Amino acid sequence: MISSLLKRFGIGLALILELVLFGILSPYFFTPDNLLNVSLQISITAIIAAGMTLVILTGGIDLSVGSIVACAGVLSTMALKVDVSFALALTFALAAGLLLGAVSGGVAGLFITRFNITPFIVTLALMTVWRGSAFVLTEGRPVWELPDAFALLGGGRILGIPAPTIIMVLVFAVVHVILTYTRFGRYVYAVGGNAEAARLAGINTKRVLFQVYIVSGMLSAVSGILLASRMNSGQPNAGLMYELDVIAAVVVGGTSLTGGRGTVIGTLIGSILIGVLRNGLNLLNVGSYVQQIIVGAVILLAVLLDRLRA
Amino acid sequence: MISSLLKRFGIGLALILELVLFGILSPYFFTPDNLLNVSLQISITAIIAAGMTLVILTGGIDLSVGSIVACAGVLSTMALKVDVSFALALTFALAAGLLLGAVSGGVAGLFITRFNITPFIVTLALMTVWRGSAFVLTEGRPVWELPDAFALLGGGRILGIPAPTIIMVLVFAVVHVILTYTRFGRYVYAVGGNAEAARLAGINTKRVLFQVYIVSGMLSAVSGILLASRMNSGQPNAGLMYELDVIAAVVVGGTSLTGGRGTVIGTLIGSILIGVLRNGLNLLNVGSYVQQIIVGAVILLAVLLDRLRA
Amino acid sequence: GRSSSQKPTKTIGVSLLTRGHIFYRDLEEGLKAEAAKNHYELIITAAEFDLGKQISQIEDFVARKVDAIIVCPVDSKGVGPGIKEANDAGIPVFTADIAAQEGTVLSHIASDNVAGGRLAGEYIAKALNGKGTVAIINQPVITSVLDRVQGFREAIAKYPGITVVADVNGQGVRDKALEASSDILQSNPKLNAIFGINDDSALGALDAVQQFNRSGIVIVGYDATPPAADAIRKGTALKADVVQYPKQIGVTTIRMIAKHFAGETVPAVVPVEVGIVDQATLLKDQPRP
Amino acid sequence: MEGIIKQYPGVRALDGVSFDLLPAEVHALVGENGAGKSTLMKILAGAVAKDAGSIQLDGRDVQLASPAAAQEQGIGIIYQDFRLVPELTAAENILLGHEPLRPGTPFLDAATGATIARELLERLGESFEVRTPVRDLTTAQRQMVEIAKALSRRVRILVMDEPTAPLTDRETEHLFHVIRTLKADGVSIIYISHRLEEIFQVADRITVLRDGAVVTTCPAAGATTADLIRWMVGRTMDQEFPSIPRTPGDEILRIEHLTTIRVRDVNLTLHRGEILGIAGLVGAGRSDLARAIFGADPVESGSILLDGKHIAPTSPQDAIRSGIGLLTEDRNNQGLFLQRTVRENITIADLGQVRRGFILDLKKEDAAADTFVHSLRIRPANREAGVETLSGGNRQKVVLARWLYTQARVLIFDEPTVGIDVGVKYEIYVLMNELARDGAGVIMISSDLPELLGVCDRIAVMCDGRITGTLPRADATRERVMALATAFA
Ligand SMILES: Nc1ncnc2c1ncn2[C@@H]1O[C@H](COP(=O)(O)OP(=O)(O)OP(=O)(O)O)[C@@H](O)[C@H]1O
Ligand SMILES: Nc1ncnc2c1ncn2[C@@H]1O[C@H](COP(=O)(O)OP(=O)(O)OP(=O)(O)O)[C@@H](O)[C@H]1O
Ligand SMILES: [Mg+2]
Ligand SMILES: [Mg+2]
Repeated sequence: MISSLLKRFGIGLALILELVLFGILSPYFFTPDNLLNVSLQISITAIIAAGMTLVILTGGIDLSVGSIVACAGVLSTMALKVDVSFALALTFALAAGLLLGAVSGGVAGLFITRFNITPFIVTLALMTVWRGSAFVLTEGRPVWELPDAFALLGGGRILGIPAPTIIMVLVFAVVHVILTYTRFGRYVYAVGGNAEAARLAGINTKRVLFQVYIVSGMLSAVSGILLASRMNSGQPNAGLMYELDVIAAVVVGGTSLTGGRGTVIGTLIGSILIGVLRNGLNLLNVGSYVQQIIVGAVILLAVLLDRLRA
Repeated sequence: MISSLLKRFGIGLALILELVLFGILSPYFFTPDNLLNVSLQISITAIIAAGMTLVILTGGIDLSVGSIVACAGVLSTMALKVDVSFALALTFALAAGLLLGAVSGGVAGLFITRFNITPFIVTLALMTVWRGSAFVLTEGRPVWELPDAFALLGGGRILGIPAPTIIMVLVFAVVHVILTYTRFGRYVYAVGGNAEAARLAGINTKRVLFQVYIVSGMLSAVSGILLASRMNSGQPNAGLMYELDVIAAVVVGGTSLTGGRGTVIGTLIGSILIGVLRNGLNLLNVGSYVQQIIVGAVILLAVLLDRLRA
Repeated sequence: GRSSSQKPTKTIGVSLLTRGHIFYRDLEEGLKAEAAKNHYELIITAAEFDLGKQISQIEDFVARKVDAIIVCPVDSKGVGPGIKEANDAGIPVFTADIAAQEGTVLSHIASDNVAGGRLAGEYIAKALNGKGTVAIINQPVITSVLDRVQGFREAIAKYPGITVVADVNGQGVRDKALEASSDILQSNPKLNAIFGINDDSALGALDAVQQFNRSGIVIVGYDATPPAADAIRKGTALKADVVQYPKQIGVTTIRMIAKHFAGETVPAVVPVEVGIVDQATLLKDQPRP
Repeated sequence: MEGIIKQYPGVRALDGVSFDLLPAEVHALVGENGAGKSTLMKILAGAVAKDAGSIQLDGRDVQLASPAAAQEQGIGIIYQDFRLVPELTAAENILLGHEPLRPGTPFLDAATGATIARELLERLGESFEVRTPVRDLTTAQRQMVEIAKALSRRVRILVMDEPTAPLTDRETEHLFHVIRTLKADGVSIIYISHRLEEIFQVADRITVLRDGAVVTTCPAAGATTADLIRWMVGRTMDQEFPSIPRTPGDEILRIEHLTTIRVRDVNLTLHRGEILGIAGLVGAGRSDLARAIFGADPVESGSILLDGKHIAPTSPQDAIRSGIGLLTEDRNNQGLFLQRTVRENITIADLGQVRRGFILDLKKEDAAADTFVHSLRIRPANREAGVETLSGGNRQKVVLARWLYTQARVLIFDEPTVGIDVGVKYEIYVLMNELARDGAGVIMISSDLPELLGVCDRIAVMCDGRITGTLPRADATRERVMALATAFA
């Protein structure tokens, strides 16, 4: 009975268990305010995780995402301070942030496809490069005194739902459609499943790889801009260790690190599982050291559950 | 000419270039004191990198090493404070630290072989678990007021050469012999090259995996104890981000992250390359932000050089 | 606001900057001790230098409808939106150690980092008789540290005979500080003094100085945690420490909150004493507040 | 193709090969292992870059710089080793790279895709579910997917690199039928095979390659098997199967009521000095039986007796210790360590032989490896060559060498001659005979019926996981074996 439930729902079931548990343990958990709050908190890393899913499906990895969050946030807030009309400055800001994400993805794609260097190392190097750049650009101090309107991006609400939550849902919907219903999506799976087979089938595997890293870089930049807006400042040390959280969410969501297998819906569930865990532990007043231990254990358990299903 | 040099020496040539460059740029670089200093600094991460090489050769990864450094350091310094004779306390200390390393490796091995969970996630979870444990055990405070004699482990010198440097050389010699001249070493390559073929060739692949993670855990613990000795205290925040430094050293040293290909001598060279880079940049008083950018770029360049060779 | 509630116990949410440093452990202890006296429940979290995380924590508190929030901001400006959310929910916010520059904060309880840095600079200048070279073991990614270094450099600038020859990142932890200090000892054979932006940095520098048998170097640290105080007492190269009184900051913060709950008005800024200690003062066994 | 040259490190794979193909002809390409057949075809398919030479299509020079470029010119290829994506379904693999879209949208049309795939497979006489992931298909089914994939594009030239290697007679027949239909439609086909009798069934012309050069191109009608062998090998071979006198002795292996997920109640005996063949259609469960005996798959019930003693190997390690060896059918995925050297691949299953204490005696290992490189004529004759650089046939020899080296008492060969040239095939038969003569028991699983009939003392036939009959060599005929193989079909 349990095993058949497991087979059908796997990680979703783990999430439900978690929700029920926190619902029982904390009276604050199921308040509308808290649920919106959780969705807002999850949105930042989940948006990155959507891009990371594509990267991991091709059998790659992107460790640079957290640093892109910082560097894109810093760049766009700096652009925002250019002395032009707010609309123009905002355009600059978005362009600057997204461009950084695209450039980072492009550089990663270049080294990975052209020079055949393993994604782990390429993106590890980019991670330190962008982090260093964020600090060099700001001399370690946050960029602040931003126009108030900028805060709307990350802090605004539409029908009571936070803007980042809405953006997250859109991103996941689009990525899901791409993966399931387009050639590009199919090629992502093919490249991850067997790159040589994909190449011989006439697929431009290099282009596919380029594209997924650019998508990952740009979605990280989107997160970086939203985060900067939520903090109303550009923080050079934003997004520290996001890469690990994001990868954990993707893998907990059932995507295989060897590529070729997984779904972005799984990633959404994985992101929620981890985000809810953090929120619930905070609500329950669990100390931060013990939280670390619990989060580690739950990640293991969740993946275990998923494995027992197969 | 350059390309033929490259072909024969690859990453070694990069290291030589680096040494020459720093020798020219800084008058302090080639002083005996500084060379011993570099060797001492490298030793801590290089010892871990030797174990990591085995793990990566099997196609795995171990993200828990930095946290093991902290947790083993904390555990052994706590054991050292047990009120018995120093010799006995030291025995406890070493046993406690090494045991933690072995247990961590064993747990990783268990989840990886028994439940078939990807090493990245298993060791990521262990990373947060051990880091959290180090903080829980110490309540965030360093363990200090240790017997002075403990400092000899990491601070002692034999014929003027620091003890950790000697231990590092021994570790590399042993791992090199194991990889090249023993059955176990051959199995490590086989498992990393093709796990299914290895199983069908009569290799107990699970045991091999267990063993490499235990070795990696224990060598991390050795580093953790040496580091604690150098600081004469157990620091719960020691070894932060070591995992990335160590993996970079292994890959820069020519070991393939997909397993089956690489040498531990390459890892030693990779460790030296990165260690010397950090030292040299500090000697030249390069700002820490810019250092990050340079380190990232050099890692990319070094791997690129190695790739062009092939 | 909600503070007039008649509940016998109050719940207070705390978002520390980190729990990786003794300073905040002490601050936390002060909070806990004083909260226990008042029968308040504390929910203590730590942002670990991640502003996004800190804002999440504050939001969690708001969702839980705590009675007051204490924040040690990761960033003075960046924490603003979080504080504003608490303001909107009518929850009083207090900051400890690091000030917030946006949102409404009832009271800020802290010692001044710039002043602390100045104290360290002046101590070193005096010890060197206004002449020599100094290095900084820095962690230039934290605002409060940038302030300390700023104060330190301001003080040193008054002595043209003293130059800052190196400024390296020890990441605020002892192992990394040890490595960075080892390197600068090599490139500066005649180094006279080192300023560590916290005690882990200063102790890492001390480890390096001892391991390379360098004499005549004056190290000054920050926070006077027990291991550092011990090293100073023993007459090592670590000569002095700027002291903040983190426990006192914690205690004072809870006292301010209690005052507020009692309907009293609280001052906008509550300064907590900063000082500098050396071997002489420590050996007098000056009781710590 | 004119003057094609391809140099690999240390090997000149193609040394000025010229090759021409007429419209609507079946042109066979034959040659020893490593002669350069696959390399030539990969160049034609844009998968490998040539060093020199030119390629003309309809008299025009063409640049085939990528697989996509070759596909555009109407060149299709079925690769010797599978090039499928295991995670995708059969239909998805078949249409990979040119998926049908819903008209006027960028979205995939899965239903149409499945229909196309199903029709293609039906043409090949297959009816398995096209939505099955390829990783769940049998070797033969994968081959059918590979063929369907090539047929799914409008091709003018179709290269088939050993398409029948994993197929049995029945599927081969279907394939030939398809080839004839294609030819009638004007498609030119290049056909590579080591099964020479097939060549004469389908080919119009034959080109023989040796050591990267063309020996001859001639009409199929005029040539004989003996001619082909002489051109390929450079010498004559009097007989196809060796006759080495040996006398089966006492029983060495007995299988009783062995049952696994896909093997049902199998009883079998094997004698010392005997070669026992196992025949059956693809998917009959022969490989599963072998894996069960070897401890590679779990056994549900039944017993295995070696020399009268019960053994219950729960891992290949156990089986090897008891003296059983298994040469798997999928050498690339289940046999070889492609990144490692020939030497390491040979000795890996029995390093005990070169161990002194904890340390491996590398000199002794070198000598052992050299022996096999020499005796099996592995090309290039370099024990330090990476296995990934070897041609298909030479790779097979390396795996073979591994099991010869372990000196197993019971050796199971699963499709040992797949992709092996006639010369080497003969050598393998000789080796099996010698092993048996020296007292080992040999089981040979093969889909090549003539080979089973020519080599084995007895042939057990499987169908649907069961043994449907065992025929002594004297009674075994193609018809009787086929009747047993289709007992439940
Ligand atoms: N990637 C490679 N690197 C180095 N050498 C190679 C590579 N691929 C093939 N070769 C060599 O080129 C030669 C021709 O190989 P090819 O695969 O074309 O042979 P083949 O005629 O198809 O043989 P078989 O019948 O065994 O499939 C062989 O000597 C082989 O070792
Ligand atoms: N439900 C299934 N899931 C996965 N694989 C299956 C399933 N059913 C059958 N198979 C495949 O069928 C095969 C059983 O036939 P086996 O390979 O043993 O037959 P064989 O006679 O050796 O044929 P072949 O020549 O194809 O190997 C298994 O190898 C397996 O791959
Ligand atoms: Mg071939
Ligand atoms: Mg088979």
